[in-house]
Amino acid sequence: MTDVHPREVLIASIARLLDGVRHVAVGASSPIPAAGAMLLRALKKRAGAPPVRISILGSVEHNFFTNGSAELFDCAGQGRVDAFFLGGGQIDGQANINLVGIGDYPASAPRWPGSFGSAYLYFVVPRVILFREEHSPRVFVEKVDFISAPGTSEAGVHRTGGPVALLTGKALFSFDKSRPGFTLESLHPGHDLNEVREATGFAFRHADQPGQTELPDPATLVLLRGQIMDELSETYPEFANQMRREVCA
Amino acid sequence: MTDVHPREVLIASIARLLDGVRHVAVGASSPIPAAGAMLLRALKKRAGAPPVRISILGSVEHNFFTNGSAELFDCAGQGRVDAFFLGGGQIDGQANINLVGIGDYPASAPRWPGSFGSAYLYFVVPRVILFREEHSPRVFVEKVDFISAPGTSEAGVHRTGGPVALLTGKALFSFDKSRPGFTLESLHPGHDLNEVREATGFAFRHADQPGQTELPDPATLVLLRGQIMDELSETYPEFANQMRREVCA
Amino acid sequence: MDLRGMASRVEAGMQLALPVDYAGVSMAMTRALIDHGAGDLDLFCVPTGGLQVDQLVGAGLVRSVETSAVSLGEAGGAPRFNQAVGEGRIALRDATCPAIHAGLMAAQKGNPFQPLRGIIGSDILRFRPDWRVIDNPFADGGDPIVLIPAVRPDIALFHAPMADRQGNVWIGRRRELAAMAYAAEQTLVTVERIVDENLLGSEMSAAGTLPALYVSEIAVAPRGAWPYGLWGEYPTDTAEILRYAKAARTAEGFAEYMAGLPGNRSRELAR
Amino acid sequence: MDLRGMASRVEAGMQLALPVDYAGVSMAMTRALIDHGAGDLDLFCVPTGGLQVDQLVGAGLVRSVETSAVSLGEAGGAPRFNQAVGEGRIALRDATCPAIHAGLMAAQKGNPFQPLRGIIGSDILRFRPDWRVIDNPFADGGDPIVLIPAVRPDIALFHAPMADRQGNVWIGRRRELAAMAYAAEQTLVTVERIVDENLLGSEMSAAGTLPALYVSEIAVAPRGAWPYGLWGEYPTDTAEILRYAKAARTAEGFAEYMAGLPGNRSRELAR
Repeated sequence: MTDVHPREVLIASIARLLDGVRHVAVGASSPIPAAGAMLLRALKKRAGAPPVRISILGSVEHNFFTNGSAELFDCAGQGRVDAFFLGGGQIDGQANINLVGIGDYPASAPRWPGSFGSAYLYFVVPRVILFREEHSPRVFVEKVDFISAPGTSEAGVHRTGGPVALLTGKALFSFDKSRPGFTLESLHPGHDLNEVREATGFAFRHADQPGQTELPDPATLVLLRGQIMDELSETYPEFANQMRREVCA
Repeated sequence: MTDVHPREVLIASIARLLDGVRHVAVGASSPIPAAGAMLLRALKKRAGAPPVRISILGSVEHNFFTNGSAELFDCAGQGRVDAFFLGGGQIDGQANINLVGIGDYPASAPRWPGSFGSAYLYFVVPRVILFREEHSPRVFVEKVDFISAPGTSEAGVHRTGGPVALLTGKALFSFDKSRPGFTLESLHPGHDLNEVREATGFAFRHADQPGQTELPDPATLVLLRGQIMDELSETYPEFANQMRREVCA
Repeated sequence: MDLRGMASRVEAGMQLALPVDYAGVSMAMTRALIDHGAGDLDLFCVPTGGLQVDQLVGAGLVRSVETSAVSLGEAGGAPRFNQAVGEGRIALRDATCPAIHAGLMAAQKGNPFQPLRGIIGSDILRFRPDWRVIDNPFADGGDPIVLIPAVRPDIALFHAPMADRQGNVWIGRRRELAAMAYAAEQTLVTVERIVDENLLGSEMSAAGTLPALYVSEIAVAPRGAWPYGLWGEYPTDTAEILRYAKAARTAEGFAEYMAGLPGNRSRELAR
Repeated sequence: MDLRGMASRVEAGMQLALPVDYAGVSMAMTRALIDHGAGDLDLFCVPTGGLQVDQLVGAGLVRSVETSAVSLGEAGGAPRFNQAVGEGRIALRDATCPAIHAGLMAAQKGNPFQPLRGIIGSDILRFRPDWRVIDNPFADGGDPIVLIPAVRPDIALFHAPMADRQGNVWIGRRRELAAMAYAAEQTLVTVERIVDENLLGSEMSAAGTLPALYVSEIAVAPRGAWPYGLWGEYPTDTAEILRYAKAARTAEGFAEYMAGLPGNRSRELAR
């Protein structure tokens, strides 16, 4: 068994963050969140725990919806989606996310694709995990240029969901909506606090000596490198092949 | 060719009242309205005019909807249903209809089935034809005991539809929403003004010498007794058989 | 799961959503519900009720009925329902078909309400203090419009042709069944049969499939809509409904009819 | 009907509803629309846009885009769209997916608006003066909720596997296509093929069928979604989309790419 691959750390972290969900939805082109969800599903099945349902959007094979592209949002509005992943071209210290672009809206340059369903799902999915591999000051900013979806809402605004964690290529943060703000929970292997502070454009709480992100144990690694990569390759064949190459190298 | 059957007068009247519609919806267990719509469709086809579409609710064979029982109402709300038929246990001089029951609601006795979709369709279908074969003072009352759907609405209430005519076993009335009230247009063969006045619990306008309801011409009768009864018998076999027996008797 | 186990999901005081005559009524469960005996039920008819409502009312299990109509169709009025109404024994929440659908749609969307045109000036509205009228905020002033609050039934109950081993249910074009399931907390489905193929496995069958995500329990009940028909499967047994309509004119006739039904447990136990 | 005749239904200044990448994009009509040349179009993406939007923008036919996102998926940003946005050449109405669906649902129901949770505090709302926030009338006070006005596109345009000779179109489980058709004034559909059987003739095919009532015109266009895929028919030609993404980085590259497309009329005429 080789060393743990950085992406395996991310996948295992996601599986831990999802612990307890019954139904997780994963956006299109999100292989790492999908792999994390699949890992949780496999671990729960092995443990004889209640099943975990995964909906992968835009996938023909894993499309468990039959009412068109509105169904995900209806399903979330009904409280039937326990967890979802959001990212952003910019994410700020209040967990506001920007999927629209840089500069003065509407003439954003660069213009990114757009907000998709974030302005709704961020409000109604109880466990939203912010996931962005690139951990740099251009992504993690003091204040986003455009709020696609706000991290918190005023009292009196109906909100049953929101961000619980931020996972990056360097570290794992939790989010406290009462402050609001992020707290560094752990650093991934090979990264240190100074590096993360420099790469983060907003202030966050942290311990003096932050711990290391928990690594997958050998049994979990076997599952991840075998069954999970097999499952993943149905939807993300290129990602799975790349992972396999890098893990075996 | 035998004399014109009273129900043939009704069917031909309905076809005339529907002239110009593109899409008419017909409730379940409404063989005379259905036959009138089918007659119009056949006449239009013979004349090479634009086609007439007929949706018969509750029929498996003539179910052109695929979005459940809400679709009729959506379709009407979109302005895609040009004509519909409503009846009522009571109908009053303001064209209010009562499908709920007699006496003090909610303890109605007798209780009739209920309002179905009338409280919506009466508002959004441009050409609603009130049809009730029984013409008696217990049906046509001064004021209904329960307004399932009002005949007219105050200015400012969104209303793109409403009653245009009332067809009974004895006569044909038009409805004027500005008064509001009914006007006797014609008497069916065998009925006279005094009889209709006695059988009607509300006041209505009428000519001193009301004309007779227009009878179907021989070519129309041939169509009605042949093709239309064949089409009708797919959905209403017993009604079509009875008509055939009575016409041939 | 058997019908008895399924019926035990229903507790006294729950709200049950039930489909219209022709959409797939789980008549098999009517008898199981009566055997089970949970009462004080609030029935929500989507959008109208018939035999099932009449029998549950006749058995004394019903506290209220929200509906656009209750009838036995060609067999006339619903005798036990109509008598209970006349005697004031059940609470009535009269509606109109699209308002029923609107309440479910609000729940489906996670919304507190759904707007609906029409209704204004109807006595239906007068007796529905739970509905609201607001001025359309997009108009220049005036333009009243009704808002129907979300309806989230405890249980949606219906009968369908088939389910697969993954728990997906084929509902065809009867999409009000999906609307009921989206809106409800639990969805109980009886089916004619279980099929081996995955209903989501082909686009053709998937188009008419309610995903397992929305389905709590499935029980097999061949001819489970009888005496109602089931689209694509069997026609309505009109003679039987007429026989019921005649019998149920009196409470005694109703009791006798129900005791004689196939599947009646007390009768089966007595054999 | 041929594509050219269908394109002639589109007039300058019309609002066109277009489906998401994977739902059945009528790419065949993109080329016909560019040949036809009606401009000042308002595009309404259900709920996001891609290649078709980028090409119509690149061809200078677009006045505004209402969407939750525009991208080429794995091939990255939409180059002609992004450049037009940066230069302020098209009006943007940024939305979020369920708001797009809500606007269509309001139109489907004949309602002036549809409520929607979320959105409050988003800059999307700040730039949508056409949306309203009211206090939920069913709450005791407060509880703001967004109302999305009805969207009634002049034309809904999409591609589907098949239609029958009665004009019914099989859309499978892509029910957003039905929602577009319900809401729109006219619905133009390209299909892979015309089938002889009536799609409403069996409950299995009827479940995924959009009735002819909602369909204005149908044209046959084999592989009409290419380079997008069509569910149950063919996969996306990712290489071709990557080729486009690269070419369309500049206006010249875009023009060259479009001129070289199969089905381009100027090219065909030149043969």
